[in-house]
Amino acid sequence: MAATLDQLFVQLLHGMTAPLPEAIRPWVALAISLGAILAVFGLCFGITTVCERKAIARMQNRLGPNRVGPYGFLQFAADGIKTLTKEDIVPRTADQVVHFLAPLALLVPVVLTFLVLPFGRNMTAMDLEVGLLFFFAAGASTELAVFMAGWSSRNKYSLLGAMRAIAQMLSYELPFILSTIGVVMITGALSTTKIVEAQAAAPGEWLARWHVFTPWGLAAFLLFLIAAFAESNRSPFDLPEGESEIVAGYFIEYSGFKFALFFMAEYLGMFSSSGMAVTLFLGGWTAPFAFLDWVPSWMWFFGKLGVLIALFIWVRGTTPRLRMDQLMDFAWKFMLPLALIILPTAAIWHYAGRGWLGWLVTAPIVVGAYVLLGRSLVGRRRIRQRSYRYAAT
Amino acid sequence: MSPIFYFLAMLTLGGAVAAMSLRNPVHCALSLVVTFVGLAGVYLGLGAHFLGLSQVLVYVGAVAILLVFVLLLTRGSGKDEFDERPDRWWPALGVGGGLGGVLIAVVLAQPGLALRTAPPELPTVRALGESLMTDFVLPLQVVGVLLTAALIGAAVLALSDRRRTPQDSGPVTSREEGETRR
Amino acid sequence: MLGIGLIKGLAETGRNFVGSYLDPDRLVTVEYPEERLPVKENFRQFPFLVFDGEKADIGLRCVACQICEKECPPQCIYIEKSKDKKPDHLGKPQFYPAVFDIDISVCMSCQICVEVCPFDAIKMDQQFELSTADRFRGLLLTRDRLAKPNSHFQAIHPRDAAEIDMRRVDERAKAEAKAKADAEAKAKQATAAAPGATKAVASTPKPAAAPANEGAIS
Amino acid sequence: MNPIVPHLIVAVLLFAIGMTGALARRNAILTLVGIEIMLNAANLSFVVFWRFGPNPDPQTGLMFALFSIAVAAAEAAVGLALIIVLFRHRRTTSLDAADSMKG
Repeated sequence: MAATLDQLFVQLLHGMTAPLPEAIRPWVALAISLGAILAVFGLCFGITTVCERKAIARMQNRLGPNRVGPYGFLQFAADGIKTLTKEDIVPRTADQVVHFLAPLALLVPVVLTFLVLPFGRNMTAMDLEVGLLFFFAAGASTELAVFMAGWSSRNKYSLLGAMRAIAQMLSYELPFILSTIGVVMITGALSTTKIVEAQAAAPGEWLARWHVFTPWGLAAFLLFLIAAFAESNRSPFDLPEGESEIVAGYFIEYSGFKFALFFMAEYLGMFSSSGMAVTLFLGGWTAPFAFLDWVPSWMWFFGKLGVLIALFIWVRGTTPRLRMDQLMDFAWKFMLPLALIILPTAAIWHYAGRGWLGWLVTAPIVVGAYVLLGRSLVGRRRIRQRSYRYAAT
Repeated sequence: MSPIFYFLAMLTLGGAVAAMSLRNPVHCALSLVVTFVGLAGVYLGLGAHFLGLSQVLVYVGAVAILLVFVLLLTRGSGKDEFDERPDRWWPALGVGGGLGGVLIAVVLAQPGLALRTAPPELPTVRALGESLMTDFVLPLQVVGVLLTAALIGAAVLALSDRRRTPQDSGPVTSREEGETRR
Repeated sequence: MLGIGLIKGLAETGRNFVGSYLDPDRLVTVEYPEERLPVKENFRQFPFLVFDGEKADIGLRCVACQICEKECPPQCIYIEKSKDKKPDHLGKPQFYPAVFDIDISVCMSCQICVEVCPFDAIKMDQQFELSTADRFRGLLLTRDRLAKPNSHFQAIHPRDAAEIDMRRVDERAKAEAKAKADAEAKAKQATAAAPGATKAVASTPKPAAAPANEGAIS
Repeated sequence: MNPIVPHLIVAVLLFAIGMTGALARRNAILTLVGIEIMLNAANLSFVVFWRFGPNPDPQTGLMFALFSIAVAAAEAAVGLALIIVLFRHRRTTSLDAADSMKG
């Protein structure tokens, strides 16, 4: 029973593609998976927007949306209908073709990143040997779409927003990728499926071998998560759309459905980054304890994904926006060195083993690097009385 | 040959032609991205998965972004002035076309090219990494040094006028500051 | 150390999140159409015309002096004087506005009309749900829509209303006393001139608007 | 037809297009774009010869292309930094303006 439930969707896909000729079967399977991913995560996107608004409202002791549907949970449908029926305004001086292509160029790579995520046992849409590289390659091409959107609008605010967004995404791309290299080193594979399988509990063990349970894995997980915040332009790294300075960033000049596409791409990017964090560090679809193996694997994946998204929302409700120089300092002076230190630490862990020796050697390195880098980032700056040059005192 | 290859080839060549002939430099850079993506597709079709995805990661994710950044920093998004000098196109087309023609003639005239049609055993990423660390360890180190040198060199070049800006010693008037900013 | 502040902040928002479910008093949201906060006394929206008594066309305090029309900065008031005169609460015959329009799509709620009105005839209302489907006639308030009884004014601005009512009662009492005194003086004169005609003359200036003032005191 | 031939023809055409552009365009950035296209054409021929060529070593062509990508990235970084410096001196990126030896 548990096994059928576990493989429910895999069996469904097999049943749908079985009558087709051999040659086109993988393509059709891919297309169906893509459709399923779009449907599931499209719905997730809608529900997440409502949940986010309600959760942030509660954090600020407000009520949040509660009018449309039961407890306001149909708010996303109302919003969707609104954006769909809104007028699509393109500035007259805008570069029409690029302006039209930018939202598509943003959405397509983001959707492609979902293809390599293992949603459950045997549930990877495209099980590439270089899955992780595919994820990063697709993620890297979104920056160009951001540039296209900002540049083609012929609006200085959108251009500034795009420049900021690209600078931020490039800077955080390095720790984003480097923090995963440790996992690749330990697992010895770039395939997401193999990475997940390597984190399952070995026979006889009660605790799974998730990478987050190791000192270097914990640090790399946090780095990956912070970089994912920045990559998906979420608070506290939402400078590209800093309302107080540059109105709405690179998508000021977009309205109606194109704006909705940008919005959707942002959330889908958040989902795929969270999904990759789950895959790399939180054991993907594996159960944390061996005795919980009977729960279907895809439930584990989506449960962990939900926890991470809740964390995203929680952080958004908590943190203020960073300043541009703080953002860059944090990326280049803290995250990048820490990610570089984590790499040899993972190698040491590999040779010292999973026992107490590994902990004894690697934990002090990670903690020490964290403390020292944190000190050097914030400690030297003395906080003084601020002097105003132009304002009347 | 599959139709996918022909499609990707058209994409690649079309992008390249557009990148070299459009007026607006930003359009050129974006067309160049089309070329890069098309080439990555060709690599994937040839079975070089790692290379194809590296191509996207490096060229689309880094080089193209660098290009458009420099275009914007140098205010190059206006019209290119090449239409004022149309005389340069004829020699260039002559050289390029001649070279292309000669090379295509060479390719078509080589009967010995049809040596191996059976695909080689595709190396896994693990094998690739192992040979990087054994047979190719010296080139790898050299590339590492080269990249470091290029990084530092580019940073030094781009920062070269930093020392000319006066360090703020004492209060400056708004006019002075405005001028140094410019 | 780096990160402590973030954890503190997360704890604070987490506490708020959980607390908002456990303790409804934390929630500050007023769900407007169902719930309403009481309006503050000095809240003002757009002007209205005060009338005394029951009937608007009789008890309107406005005497169509047109000061407000002249003073109105955005010039949203339009007044046409009446041809005839009606006695006011003091018994003096006064004009009354045949037409009194305020275009509240132009009005900027500056309250200058209220400040300049010597008759306490125009006051600021607190009605704020003014949205209408007809943006021309729906936002042009005519005399009939502007006129509201003094009881309404007493309800929304109790302090001002009480003060004004007191003053008006005083004025009326003075006017009556003066009228009486005049009458008596006249009567004396009359008695001095022609004794015997006193009683008949004294009752003539008695104001016809006397019943209209009952509303002001109630 | 042998699959190697259309692949090589694509590489050749790409090289010719890149060369034409690099010679004709006056904007330094676009000249660099032309050079990138030429490098990519060379890369494509490496990969094609790796895939279909007679070389028994299974990885050399692939490795060469990989290193070539790394070198191209370095070249782009330095080249664009040079263009920025040129722009600072001349206020233009046209190569015609960079014709005197005095900075």
